[in-house]
Amino acid sequence: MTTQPVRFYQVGSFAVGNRLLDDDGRTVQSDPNRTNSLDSGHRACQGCGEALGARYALDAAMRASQGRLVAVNATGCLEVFSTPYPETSWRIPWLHSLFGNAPAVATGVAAAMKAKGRPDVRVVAQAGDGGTVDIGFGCLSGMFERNDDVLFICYDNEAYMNTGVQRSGATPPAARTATTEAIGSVAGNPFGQGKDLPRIAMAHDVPYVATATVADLHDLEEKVERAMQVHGARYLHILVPCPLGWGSASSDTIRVARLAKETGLFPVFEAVDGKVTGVSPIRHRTPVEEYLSIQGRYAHLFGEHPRTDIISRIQAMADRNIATYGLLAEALADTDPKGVDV
Amino acid sequence: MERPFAITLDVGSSHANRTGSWRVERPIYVDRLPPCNDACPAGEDIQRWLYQAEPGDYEKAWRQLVEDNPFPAVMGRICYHPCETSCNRAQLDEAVGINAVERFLGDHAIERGWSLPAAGPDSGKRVLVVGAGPAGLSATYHLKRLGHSVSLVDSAPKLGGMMRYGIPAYRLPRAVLDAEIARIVALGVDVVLDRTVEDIRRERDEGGFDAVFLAVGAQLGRRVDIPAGDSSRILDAVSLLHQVADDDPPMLGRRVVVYGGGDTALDAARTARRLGATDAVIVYRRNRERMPAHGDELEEALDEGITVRWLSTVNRFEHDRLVLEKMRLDDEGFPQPTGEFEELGADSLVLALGQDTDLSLIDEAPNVAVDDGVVEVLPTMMTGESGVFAGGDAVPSPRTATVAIGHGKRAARGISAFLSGEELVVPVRHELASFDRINTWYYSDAPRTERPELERVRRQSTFDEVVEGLTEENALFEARRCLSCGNCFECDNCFGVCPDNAVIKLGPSQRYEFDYDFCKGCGICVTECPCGAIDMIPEQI
Amino acid sequence: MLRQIEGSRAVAETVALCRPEVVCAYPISPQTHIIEAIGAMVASGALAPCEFINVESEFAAMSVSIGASAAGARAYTATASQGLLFMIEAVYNAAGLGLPIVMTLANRAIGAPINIWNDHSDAMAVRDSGWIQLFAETNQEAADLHVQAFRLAEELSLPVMVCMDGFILTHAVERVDLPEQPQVDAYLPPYEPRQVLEPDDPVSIGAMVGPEAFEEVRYLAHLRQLDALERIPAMATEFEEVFGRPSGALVSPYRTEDAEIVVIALGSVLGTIKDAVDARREAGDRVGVLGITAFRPFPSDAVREALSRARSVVVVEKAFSIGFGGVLSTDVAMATHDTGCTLRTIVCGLGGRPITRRSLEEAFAAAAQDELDSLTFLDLDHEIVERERTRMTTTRRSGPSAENILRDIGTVASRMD
Amino acid sequence: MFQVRIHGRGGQGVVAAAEILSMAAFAEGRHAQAFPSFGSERMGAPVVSFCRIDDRPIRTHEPVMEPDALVVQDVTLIHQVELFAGLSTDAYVLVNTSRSFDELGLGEFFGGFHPDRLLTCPATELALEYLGRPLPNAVLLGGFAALTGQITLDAIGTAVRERFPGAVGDRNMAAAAAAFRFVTLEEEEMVHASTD
Repeated sequence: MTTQPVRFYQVGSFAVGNRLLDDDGRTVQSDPNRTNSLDSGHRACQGCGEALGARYALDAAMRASQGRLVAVNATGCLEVFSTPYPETSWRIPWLHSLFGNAPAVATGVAAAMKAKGRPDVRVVAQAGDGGTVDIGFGCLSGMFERNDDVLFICYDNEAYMNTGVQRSGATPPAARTATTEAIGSVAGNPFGQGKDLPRIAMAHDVPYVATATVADLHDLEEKVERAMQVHGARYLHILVPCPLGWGSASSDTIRVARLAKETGLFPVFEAVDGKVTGVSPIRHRTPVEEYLSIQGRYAHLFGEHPRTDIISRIQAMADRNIATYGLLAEALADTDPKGVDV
Repeated sequence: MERPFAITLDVGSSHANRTGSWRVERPIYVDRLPPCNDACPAGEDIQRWLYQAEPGDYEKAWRQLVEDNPFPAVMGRICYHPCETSCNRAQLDEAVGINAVERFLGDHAIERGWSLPAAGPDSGKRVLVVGAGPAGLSATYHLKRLGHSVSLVDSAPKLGGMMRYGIPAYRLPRAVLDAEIARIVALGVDVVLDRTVEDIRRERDEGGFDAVFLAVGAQLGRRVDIPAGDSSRILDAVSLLHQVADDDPPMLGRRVVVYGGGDTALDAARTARRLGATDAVIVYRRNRERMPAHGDELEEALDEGITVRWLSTVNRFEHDRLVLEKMRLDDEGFPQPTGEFEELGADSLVLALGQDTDLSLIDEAPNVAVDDGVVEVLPTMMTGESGVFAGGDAVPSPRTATVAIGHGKRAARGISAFLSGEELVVPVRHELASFDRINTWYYSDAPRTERPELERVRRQSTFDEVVEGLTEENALFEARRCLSCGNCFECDNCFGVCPDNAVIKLGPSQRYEFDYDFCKGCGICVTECPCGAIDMIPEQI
Repeated sequence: MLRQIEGSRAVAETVALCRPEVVCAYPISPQTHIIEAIGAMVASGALAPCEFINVESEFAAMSVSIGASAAGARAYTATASQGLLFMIEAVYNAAGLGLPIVMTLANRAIGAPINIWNDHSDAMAVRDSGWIQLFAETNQEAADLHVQAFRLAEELSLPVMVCMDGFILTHAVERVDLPEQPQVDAYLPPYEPRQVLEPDDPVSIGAMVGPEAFEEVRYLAHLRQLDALERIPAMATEFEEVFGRPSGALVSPYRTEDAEIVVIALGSVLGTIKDAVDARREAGDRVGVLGITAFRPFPSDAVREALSRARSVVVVEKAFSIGFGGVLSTDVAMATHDTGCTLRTIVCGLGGRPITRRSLEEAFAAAAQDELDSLTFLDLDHEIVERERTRMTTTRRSGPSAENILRDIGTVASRMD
Repeated sequence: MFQVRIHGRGGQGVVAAAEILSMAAFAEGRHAQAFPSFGSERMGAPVVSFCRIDDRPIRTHEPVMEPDALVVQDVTLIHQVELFAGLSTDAYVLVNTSRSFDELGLGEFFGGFHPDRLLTCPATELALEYLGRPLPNAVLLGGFAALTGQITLDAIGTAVRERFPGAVGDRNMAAAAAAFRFVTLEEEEMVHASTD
């Protein structure tokens, strides 16, 4: 019988699972035997994007490394909510040292494995945006420059959430935090130059750099898979909404992340050896208002006297991303589906 | 070696922390009524058989389908598919081509020679079914499955009723009709043809039947008194279609005018074209918006070159020309005469002004209440006369084959309950699965696969089938466009998106359950469920 | 094998014999020669398997060591002064996690004013970090202590810092009897971690510990350091059996048997002190010396024991707690509070100021006459101090003191004004 | 214990000189201790290094305050640093120059010293002749051996070859030997002069 690829409509290209696919074609998360690297019982807030992102990424890394994985963790929400004595939620070997040294500690683990002749054991380092773009930046740059065999994952929730939502180098303009209150002429975080870690990583010419969100599991898992196929310093930047810090509904965590991508505010792309090799295009272009208005941290932009001036500046940022990365290209989503043949 | 105190912790220890206690709302899985199922007059579980068709298990899908309707191939051709009209996907891109998939399954079953489920164990009860149209045949099928023996009586020489004598072959090839009827008869039915029942009570008592189902349809074409010359040729659409079905088409001439605005009028006009008429003109007293005929039927007719004189009535027929009076619609939308007249050349006039039911067979059954020419029935389809049931065009309802088939099923169940002296239990309907509960993101954008049509020219001159079916590929394609509104289809989203791993996957077709020990009640699963099969309810605190 | 060799080189070659698997390097005087030498040995393949990593900061150096040690590798690094302070957060962390890292500290002053020369301010700054701190008197001892340090660290799951005076020892070319590989292998068993990152047996290391257990964790670390008080002498004995020479101890007494005055000090200055003490003995003073090899854990009992017959103790320190006085003195005072002997502190050698035998002799003589102040700054130029004090009282914007003083002593050209 | 202080500038191998001297002493089975005056090493900066030689272990780590011998690798230093601090009149002094002490204007200063312990030696010229580079340190050690008799030329040779393996060592050794001969001749002349 002639077979033609039939795109999977009902289950969609974007759902976690797909009953018409055979097991190895499915996402790691659809597998009942997934590792659950970050296990139940952790103390993350309801709807925590970071908890979700961490399990997504590490489960995928576990599959890619056939379970030979060691994780290093910077101080932050993820560390605090996952390992309060006497309970740990990690099902994989895990080490927490300090806030600013996760990349270096991971380098040490990788070096140890190399010296001990254990090439099978792969090393992941993970930190929040503070531990990545701010206090851990020096160590991270060193790790990149030496091209140490570590996959560094930044779970970006755009502020210091663990300490009570203070501004970080990754906090976007106009966002309200505990240290950039929505008062005064410049309400919220002032517009700056930003600290584009993925680009900075690319400037180190490391073999693999990618961004992802918790809203597109397939994309995220494929990137982890690809990252694990290479050796050397690799960087994965995952946007993980924080209901508490962003003032969004706990049930909207994935929706918010999806909008960040669909507005163009968070470009999702992939770079090999310092060159952008692929972007995940916008499927339904969305104005930034739709993204901003469902987050309490931007509430001051709306209400009685909407700050259309600021909103349009933010829209301009989105438009610049769309232009820079070509985010409106022919939607790959439907040309690269979780398809099945009949 | 003993591990350092407190600094080093063992795997799995966090399970001691039952985060479920944080919850103020809990998610629960629900099943909702998909709009397609809700709209199907035959009561088909459309969503389920689409779901079964998706992996390519056509027999399973077909068997699911014929649970409710023994005529997939017929329905796939002549049903006006209200399911598609109500399909949620229409609000996303276009409705799922349910009817096309149904026809594919029906044809597939005929090719493979699949037979209907066998008759049920003999109940010892005998039921008389009068009329072998869609209602009668459907009732027969369901009665057989319930174990009753059936005598099926019809005045026509062949089974099928209006499916055969009212619907032209170019819409419903006879081979298809015969095949699906044969499957029912094969269940063991006592068929009596060319016999008209005159007195239902006598028939029942002499035949010793325990119950009767009247499905006599509406066979009498309505006539109106139109002044006409002797030579003028006037006939009604029902007879025209009937004679064509009997391969004894009447002479209509070159110019045929059809008077009426229903589907029958369109069938008559399109049939006239195929019988050789160069001009086939429909005269209708209202405008297009108020025309009862189904839209796509009209489209196909216009494609074939049929023309329509809107807002016109036939005043008189003078041997080779009609005098039409122009009408206008009043505020209530009723046509009012204008006193303006025009002429229209015509060799024959076909009246398609609706049909009436011949109820003479219940003259001796005074308990059977009749109103406006049709029989009054209870929800069980039983008439005022105990043990006498009725359905199809003979009862108040839209006169379509699908409705009739639904009547047949419901009547069969009513009769069965009556025979066993039980109360007919109608299953409770779930809440409707509305579009606003759908998370459309997860469904890829996909246009509907249109059924290819024969070249218009061929179609005009022959009775070949107008609309071809789907290939297997695009049937699957179409089936997979179903959103599975309101019912879990195991996409694993809830299992995947839970930050607390509080969803347990129970395995293929077992769906999932929540682990309330750890579910914090964040509600992400609810937001991200594509088909809206999860609700959030307050915790009892 | 006897060698006339630079102290740094001797330490580097000895560390290499200990088969470290991960070594981190970040340059800072005066430890740089050690790391350079190890790097060369790794590059030449003389030391293998070993990962030699040039990191971007001392903070990273200690962090990489933490990761390596937690992954079951024998980890080593070296630093000094500002470098130690820059890594101090990780220094505490390594001890808190109980990771047996060995680090050489080439003792050096801490700025400002920036100063690359030797004193003990850096070691004192991390005295409470939970590391074991051993002080070497000679390059021979510096080399030998590293062999013992790895074994001690790994037995107790505690990091060990071997302190050697910057330049004075690190850059001094002296006779050293270098250990042989078979000896080291016989003395130092392979590293068997108490906790390790292993996919086959996953654990979480570095959990967050609240009030309910933190004090216990700290107390347990304290007990492990107390265990070291038992293990250090035992290891020294075994060391002598294997290597045929005495090396390492909690304390090293010299002529204390009948001493009325006991001088206590850390590190290389002990040699000069011994010369001075011999001289005072000839002059009739009953002086002895007690070198402290193990500063942390502090050998209070051994100190009390050595001072049992002394009436007076003089602590010679290369560091002091500004606004208070001696640091080592405080520990000695605690250890001897019930012995009734008087305690005097001599602060000297800050920022590399030469400690001359002559000055020490004078101080000891004064001590013998009970004429030594309780806190003495050796060879302090009071005139310069007074001049700056005056300057500060007379003019508000008196300028930076360090530069003023340099101008006073004519080391830099005077300001054009 | 015999204590030596060597003065020069960064880049002239002042530290290496003390180190080689200590290695030479070690080669003769004696105890020795060499160390620099610790500064941030930069080309041209005044540098001092020290060496102690003894028959028993050397414990002290103080700088050499009262040297028994002074080696000046760079004559331009004589008016800058306190070059002769702590110097007793019994000390040996070896200065790298082709000029005499009188020509250097030091005749008066050294009046009370033993003339046979004072010597200038054109080490840089010898270095240029033998090594092709102005590195006077090894050369001066040859002179030092001849002047002080504290160490044999052979021991210097052993140390130089250990410090500079191969041809470089050989050439340095040749230069040192030349300096040794030069100093021996000067000494002999001085003896004749005094006996005449």
